[in-house]
Amino acid sequence: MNSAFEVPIVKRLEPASGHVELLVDSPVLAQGKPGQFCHILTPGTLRRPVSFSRLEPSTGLAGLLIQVVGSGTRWLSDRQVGDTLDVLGPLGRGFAPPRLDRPWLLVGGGTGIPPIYAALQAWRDQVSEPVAVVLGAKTRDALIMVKDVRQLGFEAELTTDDGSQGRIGTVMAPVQEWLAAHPRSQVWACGPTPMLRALHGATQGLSGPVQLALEQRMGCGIGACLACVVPAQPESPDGPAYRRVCTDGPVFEREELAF
Amino acid sequence: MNSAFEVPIVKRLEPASGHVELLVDSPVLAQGKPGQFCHILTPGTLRRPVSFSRLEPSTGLAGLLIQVVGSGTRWLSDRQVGDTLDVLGPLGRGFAPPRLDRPWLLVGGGTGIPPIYAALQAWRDQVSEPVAVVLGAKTRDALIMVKDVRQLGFEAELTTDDGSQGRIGTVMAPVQEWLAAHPRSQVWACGPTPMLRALHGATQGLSGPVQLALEQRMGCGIGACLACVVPAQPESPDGPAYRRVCTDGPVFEREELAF
Amino acid sequence: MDLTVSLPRGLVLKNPIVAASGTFGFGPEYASYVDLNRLGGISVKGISPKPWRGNPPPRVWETPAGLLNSIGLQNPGVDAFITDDIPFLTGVDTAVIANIIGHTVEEYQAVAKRLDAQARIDAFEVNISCPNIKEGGMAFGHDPDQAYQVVRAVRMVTQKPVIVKMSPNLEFPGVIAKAVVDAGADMISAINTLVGLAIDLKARRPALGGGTGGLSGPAIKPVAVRIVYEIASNVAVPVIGMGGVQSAEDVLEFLMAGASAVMVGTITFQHPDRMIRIIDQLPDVLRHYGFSNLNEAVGAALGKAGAVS
Amino acid sequence: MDLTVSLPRGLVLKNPIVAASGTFGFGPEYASYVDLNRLGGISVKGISPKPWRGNPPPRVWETPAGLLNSIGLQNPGVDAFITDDIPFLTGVDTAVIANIIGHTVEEYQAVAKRLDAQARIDAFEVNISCPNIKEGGMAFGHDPDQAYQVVRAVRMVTQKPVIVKMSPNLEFPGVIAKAVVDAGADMISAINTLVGLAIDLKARRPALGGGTGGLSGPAIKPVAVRIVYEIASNVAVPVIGMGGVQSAEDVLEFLMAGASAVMVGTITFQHPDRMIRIIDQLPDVLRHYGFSNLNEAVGAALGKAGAVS
Ligand SMILES: Cc1cc2nc3c(=O)[nH]c(=O)nc-3n(C[C@H](O)[C@H](O)[C@H](O)COP(=O)(O)OP(=O)(O)OC[C@H]3O[C@@H](n4cnc5c(N)ncnc54)[C@H](O)[C@@H]3O)c2cc1C
Ligand SMILES: Cc1cc2nc3c(=O)[nH]c(=O)nc-3n(C[C@H](O)[C@H](O)[C@H](O)COP(=O)(O)OP(=O)(O)OC[C@H]3O[C@@H](n4cnc5c(N)ncnc54)[C@H](O)[C@@H]3O)c2cc1C
Ligand SMILES: Cc1cc2nc3c(=O)[nH]c(=O)nc-3n(C[C@H](O)[C@H](O)[C@H](O)COP(=O)(O)O)c2cc1C
Ligand SMILES: Cc1cc2nc3c(=O)[nH]c(=O)nc-3n(C[C@H](O)[C@H](O)[C@H](O)COP(=O)(O)O)c2cc1C
Ligand code: FES
Ligand code: FES
Repeated sequence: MNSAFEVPIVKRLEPASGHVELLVDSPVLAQGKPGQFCHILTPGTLRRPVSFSRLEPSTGLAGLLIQVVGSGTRWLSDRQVGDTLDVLGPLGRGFAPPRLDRPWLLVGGGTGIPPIYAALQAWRDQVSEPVAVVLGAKTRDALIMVKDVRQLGFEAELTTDDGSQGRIGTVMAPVQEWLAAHPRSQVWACGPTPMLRALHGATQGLSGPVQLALEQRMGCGIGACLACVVPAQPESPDGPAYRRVCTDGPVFEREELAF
Repeated sequence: MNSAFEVPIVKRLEPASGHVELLVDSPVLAQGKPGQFCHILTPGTLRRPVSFSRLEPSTGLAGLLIQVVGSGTRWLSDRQVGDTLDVLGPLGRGFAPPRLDRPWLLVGGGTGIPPIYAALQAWRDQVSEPVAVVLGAKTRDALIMVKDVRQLGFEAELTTDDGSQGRIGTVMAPVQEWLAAHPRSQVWACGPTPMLRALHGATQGLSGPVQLALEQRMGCGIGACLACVVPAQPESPDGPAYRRVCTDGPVFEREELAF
Repeated sequence: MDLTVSLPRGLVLKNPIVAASGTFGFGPEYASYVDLNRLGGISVKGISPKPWRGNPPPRVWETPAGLLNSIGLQNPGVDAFITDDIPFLTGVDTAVIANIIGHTVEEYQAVAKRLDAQARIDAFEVNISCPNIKEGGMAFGHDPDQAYQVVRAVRMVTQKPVIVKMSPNLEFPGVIAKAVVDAGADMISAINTLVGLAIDLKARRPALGGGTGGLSGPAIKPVAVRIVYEIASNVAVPVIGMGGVQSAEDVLEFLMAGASAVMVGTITFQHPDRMIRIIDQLPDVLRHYGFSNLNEAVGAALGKAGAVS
Repeated sequence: MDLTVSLPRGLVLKNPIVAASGTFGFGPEYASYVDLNRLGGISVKGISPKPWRGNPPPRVWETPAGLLNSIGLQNPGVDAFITDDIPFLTGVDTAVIANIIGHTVEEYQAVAKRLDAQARIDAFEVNISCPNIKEGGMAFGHDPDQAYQVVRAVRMVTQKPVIVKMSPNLEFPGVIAKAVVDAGADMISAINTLVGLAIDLKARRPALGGGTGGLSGPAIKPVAVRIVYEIASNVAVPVIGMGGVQSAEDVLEFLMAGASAVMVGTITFQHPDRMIRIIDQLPDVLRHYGFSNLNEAVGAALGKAGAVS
């Protein structure tokens, strides 16, 4: 039987201002898949969903990289080594692993970068085709885990809205260029909704699989309350169907969504 | 201008099971009078009123002796040396000091004992007539501050409901005996409502002043909300008038009350 | 201590703790977190004759000690429920309560009729109090005549126990309670959520996709206890209380206010197994407050004037 | 940033933060904790023609993120208010709002008439929404005709601004709001407390001496924001919002929901000077959310469909 359980924090990093990464010692969580998340108890009425930023099944470590945006993430960012977190997880549908015969395109925006890193970490030995990693954020400060990605041996193309690091603008310019050059790519992406919407458009007609990891406000986190829905296919005359980010996602195939 | 202020805890004692005494370093509070209280911020929606158990104006220390009965007192009992408390105080009307020409009778029941101790501590140099101190509680465990009272040089007559220490029964037996022998006594008392009601009855017609310190659930603690009332004189045809424990009390003259 | 609760028309709960509708899916979702066989019962997600899409997201928003939701009763409809969920529930040893919803009297009746034939359904909970849909839902619960019609229609097609779930967004819950009892309700459950609204300051809009939402959680407990107390004082049928239950003490508070059982909702999102802990602790809490069995506690505070010490 | 609020009939507040009636006495109680001159205004404790005794204690009880009270409008009556309190208030530079109560239409009118002559009273707040008294009080606020009568009677005896304080224990606050505006109300304040009840488990009785009580504090904020939003959407007069305000962000939430000013109550018991902190922080919070002045924020979330990202 599953249950909420306590995991100890064994390392606390401050990768950028307003961001904290907590490494927890939990073989159960470390078995998670990139794109999956855990649902963490905070003082509020609801748990907070946070994706895995790292998954190290061999050492039993999992990472949670949190950007402070409100009361719950502030509380999380104040946790210290030795404290424990009360978590449900690993939850949800993660990224499908790469097909060996297609180029890779991984796109991460802001707090969508950590799951992309986790995917690269998990799949780094499976590279057989060209790989592009595009990471974007509003400003240089929010462009997290760039070093970690490079340490895995991947190049990363960077963008910031204000040009404070990498190319100025969104991830879409390098993405479009790559797709033009590598139309058979498979795509994984995680980031803010506008970015995913743009990618959804830009990948129309692509032959390879496109996997988009979404966010939505959550209640239960395990499929029971229908809080966390996003508009999905099939659209009916009344409008789109609604599917759950917590169990049907967070990762959806492009075709499943109705942006 | 007054305000809520933070006072550091400099000593933490556990005088009996389920009881904690916190000594705080606060010249302002230490200027308080026995019978006064402070209103302490806890995680709940309301502050918690706690009487002074000690007042040492010379060292700037004040004591707060708390019996754990619910969430707020549990939280208070978990505070440690070095933590601070957010308090309003000293608040309310304290005990009037002794008249020199009358015997003293001080009666404390349960958590009503600390203010009695604070009074003895403040007035110990003013004794010129016979003094009786009667302390009662349900059981031996709740008979707090007995040693402290004795250390001040006072004898204390003890009672417990179950006879586990002192005489079996309530404080009323020794009280009645003393009053029979010393009808000119002045009386100070603090304790549960039934005890005060019994004292109110037993002191009818006494020539000396009788001061009773009451408890009531409080809102503001400073006289604004009219939450903390007790039935008082003058009774009208509709029933008693209501007066505020926080500012008209906690200490009332016997004649002011309508039990 | 025996925690069994015997309710009208043979409805028996192993204990007074029932999962509240809409917070516990159809059962399987929490099955890997909670031993369902230990629960007093499960009130499943509201079921309509045809699938309902529900409201646009976002559908939840946190408030002080509370939760606003605007799910809008998304559900796959009664046919899918029978095909996909009843088989699972058949393997579970707890009371199953079908929460039913409709836009019209006929729709409520249609669901009840379909499910009456299902042996696994132990009782109906007629939801005339959902604040999150435009037609039907709460409207039925606000008018004694309409409330009567809906309950009457359901009563006509089933001999199973009928519970009617009441709205707190009423001036006189007692009036509606009497109407539904006249119409044949065997029990009343209360309360559904309070209508609330929050603003997303950044977006400068109501935070929920549906605009207003239903407020649940500890914040509403005093309102819930008041309504349970009022209903229990006014009608003779058993009441199932809910609204903000977090602990066995909260359960006791509802029992003393006149509830025969309670439902537990929002807290499950924080603590999936809290209902089990409550069941485990309830006997000790009852004893601690001087009750030697469950029934003694039911209504123990009813008819007592306010406390003056 | 200029925080001045200009309201009908020349009522001007220095800033939108007003102490809520019943939580701030008549002014002097908090005078040694708060610089009263910094407040936007003070709504004094409800005033009746003759002294009222109020309800039996206990009168307050803590609930999750909330407070139940059953004060029962204890007050010394309008004569004592004029003799004992107006002189103090005359020395204070803030708007003084007289909250008035009565058992009958005539009683409301009598208080208004007496106080109309007092230069220090800047406005009236007609309380037709107190849940803690048997006759009058909330009853007037639940019936559009009676609400109309009371407000009309007050309107007839004063040219000062008249605010009407609304109950949240209503199905359709918009209906009452319209009735009182028709009767001549210049503004509406909302909300008064929700009816609630708690059980004292040890005593096996309702915890408050009055039985039921009024629920206030952060717990009720979503209900309050909903009602302010609804009233502001339905009537053209300014609304003064309240219910659970703790921070400048909460103030902004009420403003965006359509309130022109807010009242602050329960939190003052925890933090006597919180209103001052809110006043100090409000300009930064407005700027943070992109508003360059106070008026821009008022109603900024009105008429916006629910958010879909
Ligand atoms: C599947 C998933 C994975 C996520 N992974 C990460 C991650 O790896 N790192 C990270 O920093 N953030 C991540 N987020 C976003 C994170 O959950 C929110 O930032 C966080 O819940 C905000 O909580 P708060 O109390 O600080 O903010 P508040 O705004 O005070 O939160 C109020 C409520 O809104 C919800 N909420 C607010 N923002 C979001 C959001 N963007 N998505 C969902 N719910 C939200 C909160 O959970 C809470 O219930 C993820 C969200 C989802 C759904
Ligand atoms: C003037 C005064 C002086 C006091 N002095 C002391 C003291 O020196 N030592 C001590 O241990 N206790 C004292 N008390 C009682 C103390 O305030 C309560 O025990 C305490 O508030 C209980 O809080 P809780 O959260 O633990 O209990 P809960 O029962 O969870 O509290 C719930 C609410 O009820 C109120 N409440 C509960 N019991 C009482 C009570 N007996 N009197 C007033 N309000 C109550 C709480 O303040 C709170 O608002 C005093 C009370 C008053 C009025
Ligand atoms: C997310 C959510 C969905 C709900 N859906 C339903 C529903 O489908 N039918 C129903 O009768 N009540 C529904 N409710 C109301 C609950 O059953 C319950 O009445 C309410 O939440 C109060 O209990 P609580 O405070 O323990 O959650 C829902 C509540 C929540 C929080
Ligand atoms: C102890 C107390 C006494 C109150 N007395 C009155 C009153 O006399 N007149 C009135 O109109 N409202 C009264 N109220 C209601 C408040 O003015 C306010 O409407 C309500 O508490 C919601 O605001 P809050 O959550 O900020 O406290 C009282 C509230 C409390 C807590
Ligand atoms: S959060 Fe409850 S279904 Fe997804
Ligand atoms: S506690 Fe507010 S008047 Fe005494």
